[in-house]
Amino acid sequence: MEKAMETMKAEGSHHEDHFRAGKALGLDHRKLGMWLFLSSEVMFFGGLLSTFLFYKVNNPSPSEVALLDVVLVGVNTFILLTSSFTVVLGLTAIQRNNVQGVMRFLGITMLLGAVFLAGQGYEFVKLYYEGMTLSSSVFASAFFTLTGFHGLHVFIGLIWAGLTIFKAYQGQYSAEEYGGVEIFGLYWHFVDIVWIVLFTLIYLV
Amino acid sequence: MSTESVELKQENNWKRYFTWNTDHKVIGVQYLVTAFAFFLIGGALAMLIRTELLQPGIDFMDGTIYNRVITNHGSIMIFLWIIPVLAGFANYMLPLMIGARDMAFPNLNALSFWLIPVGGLFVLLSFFIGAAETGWTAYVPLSIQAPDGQTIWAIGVILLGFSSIFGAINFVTTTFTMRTEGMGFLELPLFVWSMLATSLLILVATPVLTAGLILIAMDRVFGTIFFTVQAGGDPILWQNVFWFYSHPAVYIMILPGMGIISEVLPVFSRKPIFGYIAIALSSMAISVLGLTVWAHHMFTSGMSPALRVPFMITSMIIAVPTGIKIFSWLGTIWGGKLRFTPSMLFSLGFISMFLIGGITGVFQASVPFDLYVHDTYFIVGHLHFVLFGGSVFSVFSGFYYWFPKVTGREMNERLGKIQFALMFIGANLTYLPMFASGMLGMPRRVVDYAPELASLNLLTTIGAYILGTSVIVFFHNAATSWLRGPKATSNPWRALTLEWMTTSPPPIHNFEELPVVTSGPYEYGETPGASDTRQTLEVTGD
Amino acid sequence: MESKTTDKSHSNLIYTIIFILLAVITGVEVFLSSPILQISRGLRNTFFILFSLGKAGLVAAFFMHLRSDSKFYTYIFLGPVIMLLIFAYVMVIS
Amino acid sequence: MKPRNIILLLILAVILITIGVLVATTIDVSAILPIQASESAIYIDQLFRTMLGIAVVIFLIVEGGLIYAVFRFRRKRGETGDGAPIHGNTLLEVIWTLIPAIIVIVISIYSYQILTEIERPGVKPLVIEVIGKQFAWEFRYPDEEVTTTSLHLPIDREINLQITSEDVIHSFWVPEFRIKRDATPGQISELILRPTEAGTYRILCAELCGPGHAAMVTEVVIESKEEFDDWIEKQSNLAELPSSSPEGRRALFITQACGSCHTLDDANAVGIVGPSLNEIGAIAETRVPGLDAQNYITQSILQPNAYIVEGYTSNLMPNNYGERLTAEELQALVEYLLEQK
Repeated sequence: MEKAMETMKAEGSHHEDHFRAGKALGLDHRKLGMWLFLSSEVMFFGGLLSTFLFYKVNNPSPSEVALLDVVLVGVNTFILLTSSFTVVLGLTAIQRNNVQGVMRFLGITMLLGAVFLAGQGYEFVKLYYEGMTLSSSVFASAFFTLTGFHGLHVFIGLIWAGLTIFKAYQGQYSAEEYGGVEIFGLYWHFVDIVWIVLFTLIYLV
Repeated sequence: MSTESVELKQENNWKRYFTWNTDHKVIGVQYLVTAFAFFLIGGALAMLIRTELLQPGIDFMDGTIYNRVITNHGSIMIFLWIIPVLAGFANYMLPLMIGARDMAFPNLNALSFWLIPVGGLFVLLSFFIGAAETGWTAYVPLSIQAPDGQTIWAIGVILLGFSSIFGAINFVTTTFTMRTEGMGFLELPLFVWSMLATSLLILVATPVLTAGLILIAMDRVFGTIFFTVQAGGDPILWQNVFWFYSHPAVYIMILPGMGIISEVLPVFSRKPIFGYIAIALSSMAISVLGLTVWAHHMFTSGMSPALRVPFMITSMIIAVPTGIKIFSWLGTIWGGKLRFTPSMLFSLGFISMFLIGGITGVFQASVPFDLYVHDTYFIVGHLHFVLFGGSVFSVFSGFYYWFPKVTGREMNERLGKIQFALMFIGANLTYLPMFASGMLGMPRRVVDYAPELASLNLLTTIGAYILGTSVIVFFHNAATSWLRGPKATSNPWRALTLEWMTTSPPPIHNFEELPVVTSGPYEYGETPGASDTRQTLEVTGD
Repeated sequence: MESKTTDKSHSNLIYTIIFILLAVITGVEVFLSSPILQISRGLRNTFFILFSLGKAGLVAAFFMHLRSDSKFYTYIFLGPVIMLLIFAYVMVIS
Repeated sequence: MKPRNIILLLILAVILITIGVLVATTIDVSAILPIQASESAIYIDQLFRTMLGIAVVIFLIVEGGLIYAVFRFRRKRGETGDGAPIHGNTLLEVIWTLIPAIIVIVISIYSYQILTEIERPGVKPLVIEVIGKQFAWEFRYPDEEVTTTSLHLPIDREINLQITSEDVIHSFWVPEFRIKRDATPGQISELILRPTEAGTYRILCAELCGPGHAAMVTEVVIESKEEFDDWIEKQSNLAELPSSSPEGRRALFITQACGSCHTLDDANAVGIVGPSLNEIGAIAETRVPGLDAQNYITQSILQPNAYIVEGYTSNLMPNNYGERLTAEELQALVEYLLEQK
């Protein structure tokens, strides 16, 4: 999936302008493609989330809900939000032709993303030792699968961020051509949005 | 001109069909050939099934083997034949039809194709490694207790899902951003409209199946207990997730077919399509409505009774946009100057057979009647009328229609007509008796059945063999025509859509110079021989 | 890219404001979730839902530029979200 | 439109509607329908015939139009011109949008009425528990504490089947009742019916449940109240019989539900998953060289997969009878089977 996104980003530049005569609706094809992909990602998480909600409602497991550490995850949420913030800072940086800036900010994003994953890992291990495992209840199964796949998306985002930084380092981005950064941003913010929703539905409600 | 000949040399290099090639035309051919290969495999399995059912009693397959065969027949025909073959047409034709030089994301396009052989390999492997044997619906808990092949099968289907998602992203983006000058949304050929509707459907529905299959795989591999009933797992959950994709999948498989029909009928009736906007919008309506009907596959499950009625109503309403299409097609041929090429014959065959599939669909949408025929051969008959009489007929219609454009050669019309005759008779003989056998008490997916159903099943099997023969005729025709059929002109059917406004086969970048669209795609009969004047009009327009 | 034409709508100032908003809301959420407070479950959950929708909306509208970009992206994104709501609802009650 | 055409159109309409009405009411379609053995069957057949009537009319209109067009508008030899440039006709399009819409709405309402009819809960219904398992049906009459492998129902009495499954999803279907209901593990689904026609019919499994799916067949017997009471009486006595008596041994065979998979006339068992046990006493020793009848039967009960009779599938028979049966029960069962000559 990540590879596909890469190829999508790669394309546009290869096409001379006459390749896409009639830019209908003033849409940029890379952004449109990314949004379409995100819309299907909505449904992917939708499938897992509905499963989770279904079991949360029909087979509640209060003892395990009690194990969830809202404060820890709250901090983690804050970290992810911050990483989104640094992405947009990076975007404005490159829009002002500041290559160093975009590299620095995306670097911070990677760092924060890594911290988020570490936090999630810590949470999983903690829960595991407290007896909440993949097979301890349907609730637990759904919980680990849902948060796990979100974690996977964050991980993919990390790799992607790395590649974006590398491209920036190669000087592929500038005030005129910053599509790559923006596309990556869309993905990262989406993963952030998903977490905002999950945080509420899993830990708070 | 010299560049032309250079490109033609590249055109003739067959090796590129086995490489990571980003030309949408190469990818289109890769799609088509791969899909037809899987069509042969799936068809062979169908022949096995019908031979086993030729007479009552367990003849040469026991229950286990039989279940493996039907599982792979279903999976292959759906995920590796109809969906890819239609995507193949779209890959080849959609950019040409909107006057683009390629798809929006050529590399992503190549990826979507190459996922298919890989995913297909997994599905086939599942046949040999402990085998998936739960039907393509993979209902839990049966699919949890099934052998390892089930996991491999699930991985294969997930990969194929990614393939169609990436394809859908490409089609929508291409249609939105790469239309040539003057090609507004109301100048889009109806095939493009139908691909738009299909792609949106794929984008929304397919990921849900992916999620569901991941749940099954997790249960089987990582010991989660989503579907362990003793622990509170719920089998109905899987049915919701599965059908949320797999009912829309039916429209994913039929909408492009309807698009092809809407291209073919005007050309061979020499008449504008009747009710362009109605047909275009009905495609959209079907894809939106199609997302809200999935639970009609669960009327007999323990789902909450109150929910059945709303789902019955939405399912019934789907008949309205479908009816609009059928009547519009009738209106199109009405008063035309019909020319019965094989392509046209398959389109007419599509209408007459899809009609039966559609009507029986309304029957099943009615909850009480569904309580009767659900999971019986009535359903098998219905779905084959839709997917074979519908989708597959449209595939052949499109194949005969676009073959000259893709290969630069003409197909043998006589063999084509023989194939149509055999296929039309065979299909009806195969699937009509199924309605009766189902109502008389033949459940779906049985290796054995009550003796009194023998004669009906005999008919079905005979029909199936006729179908098999017709397919052989087709492959013979396609192969010989491709190798040494007469050279085709750039526009043998005097059609007006843009794919005909370039050479057959088209040059690497499709058009010497991008055509400018000055009139709709079906302006037949406007001025005598409009079709002749338009081509020049197009190319000089730029 | 057309977003260049609308640069003013995403300056660092706006981004910062949005970020602070998000951070504050998250803080409030964590605070509300503490069992010490005697708030009825229903009331608290409605707050949580509203908050998360607000946060998601802010990120989408400003960080992802939906506010300034073509409405098309918004439709493409919202369509599935609506489908998801229907699906989740049916699933949970069935 | 010319008045002549209008008249033609009207005549055509009248003909079509008459055909439709005939199909829906008088024409005999029993060739494709099993007999009606319950009230639900009567209702659903009504619905079917109504829909069939409408369907036939639509079918004739479309296919008729298609065939007419094919012959009437075929291109003449050497003709190259185009057809008339007609892009559509709003009135027509509105008509063929509205009429189908009305039709499906009517069908929906009608279907809803039928549904409420066939699912109206009965007064003091006879409650029977139906358990599906790979690959047999089991029926429990809670009041009489009777468990059987074939379903007996008193005629003209409200029946309430509580359907569930032990393992995977099955689906309880009697074509003569028309209706079916899935047997889903972990949940009980209710099926309401009112038998109206005495006789013996097949109970089928309509949901793929594994290798033995097609063979998961048993029978439902609809009989008069008296016959039913006698039968249930007999069943409830079986349990008490001592396994020393022949009847007791037969009772053991029945209560152990062997009959749900094996045919045995002596216990009027009709199962077809496994081989028939008629004359098993005679042929037992011929099956495996070196095993006499007694040992062969014992082995076949305790390790079913040790030897599979030609034409049958392994892993269908539970291999836990070692735990299920006491020593003397096993003894009695083997004895009973040896008597089957």
